[in-house]
Amino acid sequence: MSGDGHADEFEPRITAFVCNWCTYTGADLAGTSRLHMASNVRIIRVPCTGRIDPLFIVKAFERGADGVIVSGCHPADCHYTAGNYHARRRFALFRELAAFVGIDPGRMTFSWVSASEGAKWRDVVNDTVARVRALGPFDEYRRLVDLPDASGESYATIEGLLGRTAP
Amino acid sequence: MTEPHDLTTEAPEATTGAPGAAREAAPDRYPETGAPDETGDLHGVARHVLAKGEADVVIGWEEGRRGVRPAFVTTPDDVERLVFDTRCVHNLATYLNPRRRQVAALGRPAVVIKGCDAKAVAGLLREAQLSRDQVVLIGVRCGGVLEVAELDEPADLTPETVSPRCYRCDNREPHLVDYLVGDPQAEPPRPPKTVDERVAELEDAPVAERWHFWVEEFSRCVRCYACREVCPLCICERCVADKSVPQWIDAASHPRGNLSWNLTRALHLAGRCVECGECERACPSGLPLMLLNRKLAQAVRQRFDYVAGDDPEVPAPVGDYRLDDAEEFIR
Amino acid sequence: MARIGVFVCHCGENIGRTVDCAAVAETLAGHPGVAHAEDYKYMCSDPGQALIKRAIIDKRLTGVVVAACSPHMHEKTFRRAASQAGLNPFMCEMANIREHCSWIHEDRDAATAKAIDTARTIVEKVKHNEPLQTIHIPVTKRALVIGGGIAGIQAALDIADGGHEVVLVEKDPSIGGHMAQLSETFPTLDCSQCILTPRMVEAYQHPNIKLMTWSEVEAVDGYIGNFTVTVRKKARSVDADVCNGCGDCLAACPNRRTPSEFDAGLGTRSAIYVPFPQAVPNTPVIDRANCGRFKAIAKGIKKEVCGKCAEACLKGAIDFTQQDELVTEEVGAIVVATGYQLYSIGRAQPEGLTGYGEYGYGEIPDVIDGLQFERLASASGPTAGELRRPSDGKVPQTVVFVHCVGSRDPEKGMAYCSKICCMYNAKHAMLYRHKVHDGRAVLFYMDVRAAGKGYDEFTRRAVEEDGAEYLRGRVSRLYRDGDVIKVVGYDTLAHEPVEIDADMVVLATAIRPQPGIKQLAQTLSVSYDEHGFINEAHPKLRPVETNTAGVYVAGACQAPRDIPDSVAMASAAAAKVLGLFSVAELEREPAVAAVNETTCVGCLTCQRVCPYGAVEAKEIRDRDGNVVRTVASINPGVCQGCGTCQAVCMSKSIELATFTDAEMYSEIEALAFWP
Amino acid sequence: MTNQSGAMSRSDAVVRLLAETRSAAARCYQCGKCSAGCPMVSEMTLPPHDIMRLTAHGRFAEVLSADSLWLCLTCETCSERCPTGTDPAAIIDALREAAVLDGRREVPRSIAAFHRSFLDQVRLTGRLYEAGFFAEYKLRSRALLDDIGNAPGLVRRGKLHPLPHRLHGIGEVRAIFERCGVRASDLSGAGHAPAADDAGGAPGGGDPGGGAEGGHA
Amino acid sequence: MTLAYYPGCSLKGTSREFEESFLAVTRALRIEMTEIDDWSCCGASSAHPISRDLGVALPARNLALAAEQGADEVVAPCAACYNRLATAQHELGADADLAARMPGILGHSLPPALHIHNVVDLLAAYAPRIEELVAARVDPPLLAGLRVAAYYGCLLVRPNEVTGFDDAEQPATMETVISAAGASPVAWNMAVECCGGAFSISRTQSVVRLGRRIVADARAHGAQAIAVACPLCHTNLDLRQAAMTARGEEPLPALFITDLVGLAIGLSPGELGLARHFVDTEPLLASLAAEAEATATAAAAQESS
Repeated sequence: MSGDGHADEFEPRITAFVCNWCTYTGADLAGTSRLHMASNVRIIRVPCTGRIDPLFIVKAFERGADGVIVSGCHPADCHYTAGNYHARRRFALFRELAAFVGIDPGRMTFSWVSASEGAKWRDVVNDTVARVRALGPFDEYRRLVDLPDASGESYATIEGLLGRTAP
Repeated sequence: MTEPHDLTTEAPEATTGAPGAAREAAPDRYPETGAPDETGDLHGVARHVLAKGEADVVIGWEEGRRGVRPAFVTTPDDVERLVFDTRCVHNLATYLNPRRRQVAALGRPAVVIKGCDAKAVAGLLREAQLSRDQVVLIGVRCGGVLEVAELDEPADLTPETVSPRCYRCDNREPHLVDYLVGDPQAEPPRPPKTVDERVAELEDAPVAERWHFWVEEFSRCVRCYACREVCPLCICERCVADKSVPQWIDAASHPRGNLSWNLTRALHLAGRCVECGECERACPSGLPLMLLNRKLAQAVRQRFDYVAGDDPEVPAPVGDYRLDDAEEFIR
Repeated sequence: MARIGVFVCHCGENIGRTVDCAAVAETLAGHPGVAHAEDYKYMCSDPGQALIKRAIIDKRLTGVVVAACSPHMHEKTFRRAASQAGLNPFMCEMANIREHCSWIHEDRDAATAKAIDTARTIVEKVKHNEPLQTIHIPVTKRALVIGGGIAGIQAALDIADGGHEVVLVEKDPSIGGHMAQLSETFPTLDCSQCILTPRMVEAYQHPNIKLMTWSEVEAVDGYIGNFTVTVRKKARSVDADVCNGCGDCLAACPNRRTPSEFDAGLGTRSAIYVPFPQAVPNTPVIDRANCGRFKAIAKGIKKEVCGKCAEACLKGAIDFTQQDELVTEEVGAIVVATGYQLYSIGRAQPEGLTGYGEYGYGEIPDVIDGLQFERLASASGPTAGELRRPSDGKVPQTVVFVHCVGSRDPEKGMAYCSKICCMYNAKHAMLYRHKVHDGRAVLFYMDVRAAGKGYDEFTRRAVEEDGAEYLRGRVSRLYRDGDVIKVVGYDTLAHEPVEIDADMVVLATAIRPQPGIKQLAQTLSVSYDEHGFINEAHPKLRPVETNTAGVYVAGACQAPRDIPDSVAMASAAAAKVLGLFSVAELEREPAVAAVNETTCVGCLTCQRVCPYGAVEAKEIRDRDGNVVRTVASINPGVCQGCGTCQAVCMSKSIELATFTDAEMYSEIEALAFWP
Repeated sequence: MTNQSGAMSRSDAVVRLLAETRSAAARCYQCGKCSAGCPMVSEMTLPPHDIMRLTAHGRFAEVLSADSLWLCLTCETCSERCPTGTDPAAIIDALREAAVLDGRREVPRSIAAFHRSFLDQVRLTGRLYEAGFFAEYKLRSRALLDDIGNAPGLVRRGKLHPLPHRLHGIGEVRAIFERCGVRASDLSGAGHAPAADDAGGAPGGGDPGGGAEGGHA
Repeated sequence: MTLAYYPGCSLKGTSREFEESFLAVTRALRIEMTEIDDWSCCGASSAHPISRDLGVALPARNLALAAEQGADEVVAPCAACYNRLATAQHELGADADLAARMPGILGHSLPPALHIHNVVDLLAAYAPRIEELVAARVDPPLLAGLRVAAYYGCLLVRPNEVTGFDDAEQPATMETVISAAGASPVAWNMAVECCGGAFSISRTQSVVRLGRRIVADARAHGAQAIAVACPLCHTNLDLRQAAMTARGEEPLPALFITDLVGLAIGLSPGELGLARHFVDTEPLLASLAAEAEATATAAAAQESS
């Protein structure tokens, strides 16, 4: 879908949670400066990175995202003085636990993008899309729900879910 | 992901280093309760507490039909029922959790607590679920407990039978106490594979393999929420897992719902969990929940220099921050 | 069942060029809950807004989604239109399909798909929006102006004339700022003191202005309309009420050698001093770092040293025991007008800047900067207006003025143009030629930037009437050779190297914000650029506001600026403040958090994370009055809507209006439709 | 400035070099500071900032044929003081390289002779064999009489070794020249007669009188 | 810390005295170093002006040899060689494509980053030992009161982000070495002006023009000698000074910084190869010795009275 990818290439779906005061405005600046970037990212605005709950990220993956971006104000620049400091601690722990349970950290980008860093936002978007495209679709997550298979059998075997033949 | 911090080689002092060191230096940390009253054995203290009316009920352990079980003694005569031995693995602090209305109904509690249990009490104090003057704490010196309570006779601890939680315990003589009973005990034996080693093993495995391991484990979770009910620090009236509008966590027990439930439970305990191991012990499906808690405890320790201890004055890292918190993972 | 209207804007062809707006409207028309969908060329135009209003009434819409530009641009416009049509404004949201979509993608299909997803996400959110009423909060109709230069004075006067109290805080002993140091000002060459002093006195005597000089802002809490500012009134060691400014103490002070900051280090002053004759207030200050008595105290010497100023003071106004005082001021708006400082070419440089080794790092005598030249030319200066060079007092026969020292020099860390140097360089050349008729004024320049009213004519006068020699080319090196300064340059118009023996060199050094501006900006939680200049809310449309509501900016602290612009900007900022104070109560976005007291267990983690202290513990009592439970409770007036409390609340018992869990969940849920 | 290596043909290398210098010179805003500080500017017809101007506007015919390119001392004063970071020294280096690759002949004879002789000696002996270098320079520059007076002083002071040093790794050095695409024939056709004001050799000043340095051997 | 010594072609030829002086002083200061075996020319004044690759490859070969011979630091007394070694290392670090091609060009693997010294920063590092030796000398300090102009030239300090040595406009390291040697450095204006470098024989009149300005400025500021740290500068200010001095003017001796240190710590002019200089240093040495003698006798007389 994005300009440079050729037709059959996997186009990752990236959900971005960005803070209204810095990164959202930075993305606006990227727009006014006509900085072209990949179109795989869907932005969800929050007042502050402090508002972003790890459940948002888990739900984004559950709803089909292949990658997630979380971005907000640089430390000391937060409009609410400390929201990004709390977010930094929260995501430090979430990221380690997610990696521990097998979610590739490459699927998550955490960044500070200020209102004047339109170019940095473009780079964050393009780099994340490229990285997640390399990782491929996050199918493992989508297959966690035991959808009835062709025969209508309601409980697929775990091996089926995990895409492995039975031992 | 940060490389696994190998605690196995950690000298005992180190783990007690951060919060413990302060303890030796300042014995007067507990002015309100004064020096623990060495009236000898558990029964003596229990009888004294009930007789003096310092508490309406003494929560301890007693012989049950199969092994030991929690006991609620309300009259001085019944104190003989109280026992303490290697089978007393339960964390009785869970009965101080305000959600347990039926225990609260028994009146002012006195509770017999091992070192790990004392940490849980400190957690409840930190989050204003309990005030220090509402409870009498009878500390017991502990040399480690078995992982299984349902034995007719107390067995000696062997590397195979000792509870994994006891290895390198930094609180074998609890400090947050009004009374302290029991003789000093030797260090518990080292289990064949410590929790840290199991965590390290998993961390060395490639991402996909870790994913498969956990999906397989979580697929066995039946969402009975025993882990939540047994945990002294799961204090919410209505858990987020029970919230249906919006339903952040799928109520159905398929692997996707179980993954978000277990992730959320572990994250809500990050920096609060005292690693008493009850959740893992209570889980009917045998999920290795301690690995999740241990992994987060390591991260909290490395990143925020905090180890859950039984000193309620030391603030938990949740809801706190430092200007120089590490941000190597942020662009 | 929600009845939502979706309005897709072409924005001329800004969106239409890369997004198929009709397709977006068509697709959204079929989305569950959407009762009306259409696209139009200019949604924000009057006909556009009329479309929305009519649709709301005709189709009884319960929500509106305008897929157009960034909410930062027109959210207010469309919410006002919606409320005029009877719809609660908070049921109207914008989907950003311009800055975040059409402007940054070329592929039409990809852009259209993204626009559809973005619009759908906001439609799902609006389904869960709740109608909200704006919060009315009281406004403390007092203003704080930080910085007593011409910008600060002008802002304070305008606000005070508007009938509101102003607290004017100035860190130096007197107001006046750098303008007080100037001899004459361009383009009219009228004497700086003559036009400035009346304003200073007016500010001093204005009943509505509370002047706090020798003071600095230490902490700012609260929010628009309700700031609590802590100001540190540094100890003057002189009782301002008793002192009548007679100056006997100044004469009695034995220490005459302290370099005077006002004279830019060329003149000296006593330890107890008044910066300049027309200082306002005319109350001296004891500079404790250079006063013998206080130096002794600092060394721990018990014996009382000196104290001559106290002896000389007939009114007994000197009070050595005076200590700093922390004063709290309640204000509704803040104007930052802290002004500028000149870049120094020395070796020691703040992070990111480099000194001028090729110009001698400021160690060559008689190489001075613009403010020092102003002091030499000023009648109240160290040389009483006679242009004598600092080293030996000789009248320089050849003076070289060097433009762009630091400015337009990315390698030294300042790529920007400082805007005012071309003008004051021409002025300096004229002043010099007026005072030394046979003197030679040589100016090394790259371009003369004189774009103000009467400005270019002013620089031409310097050339045509006052014989200023303009040589086009940057100076490569300055070095002292015997009694002269060798200026090594190249005249790029005459194509020849040039070497001038100058008696004195004046460097037009770059304009930089005041030291400490970054800490002040962080105290006000206002953003700043890499040099420390305060960031305006929008470079074109909101130049005097900052991204923190209630905090305005004026003068050179925002960017290099001359006096006319600074005064105009100060009046603009004052107008903004007066606009803010013109309403009885401030209307505030109802984006505040509220606690669900049934599920809250009172762990009060939310209280620990709230940066504004908006959370208190609240006791739930039964009929007999004994406490059943304690829960958290949020004061809607203080809460600023950051949402951190909701994120840390384990049981999700807190809901932040406009960003509730249901709304966030629905936005994420909407992305499941992503093909 | 990336540049050619053996593999790439010379004309491609020239095109790439000129393209790179042109884009690098675009940063220059003609402030003249490089020319102001250049020690050789008084002898140049095309001072550094003019070279930057012509390069930025792609007028390479004039730039590559300018003597001034070769009067540069590579003393880096211009790049050190350039406010925009254009690095004129590196651009002039690259322009000279393009001129050599392009086989340009407008090079002052003495300077062409110097570089050619210098590189020949290094290619032949691995080090600068000074005696051989002076001889070859004299022949190529036809400035036979220059410094003749100094020759005896040099020998007497033992500063002129008769024989070159035998370098073990001479093969490697020659391979380096070859792989860098530097040919012995480079600058061969170059070298015009010294311009009128270009005095060429030393003003005949020889040793200040034999007697003065009688002293120690 | 093993130090490799890269002499450079001029130190083996027209500037032999600089090597003699350098080796004598380093021996006296007990600085252990080993000459790089089979080093080759760094292409100083002619390689980089006509080919960037050659200008980097020739010095890089010597860096590779030094590294292969176990050194992690290199000293190149000649400022031109020092500049070329530093530039080669800097370019290889900055330009990935060049670094990738270099092993193929050299026939050696890419040299690791070495710490490259010039003679001034090496001596400055040993200043305390110099002061020790000067103090330990029995006879009176020879250089007391000698006014010296410290001349850096261009290649030591520029381009500064490559050499990283001292300040590009107002360096001071050589002054500290001169003071350590007991002489007194003079404040003057031509410390970093270029002396004409490689044009010594190909465009001598430019060298004479530039050199005249430098010597005149040194003399005007009271210098009795000019201290240099580069054989090219020395040739231009020593051999060419005859053409620069007007009638009746006394030429100003051009001494290597190592000569000053050598004399101060008691090495003889012979060991330092002073006889090889064109501008005779004899008169200066004689007057210094006489002065030293006078002060010694005065001090002795004063002591005995």
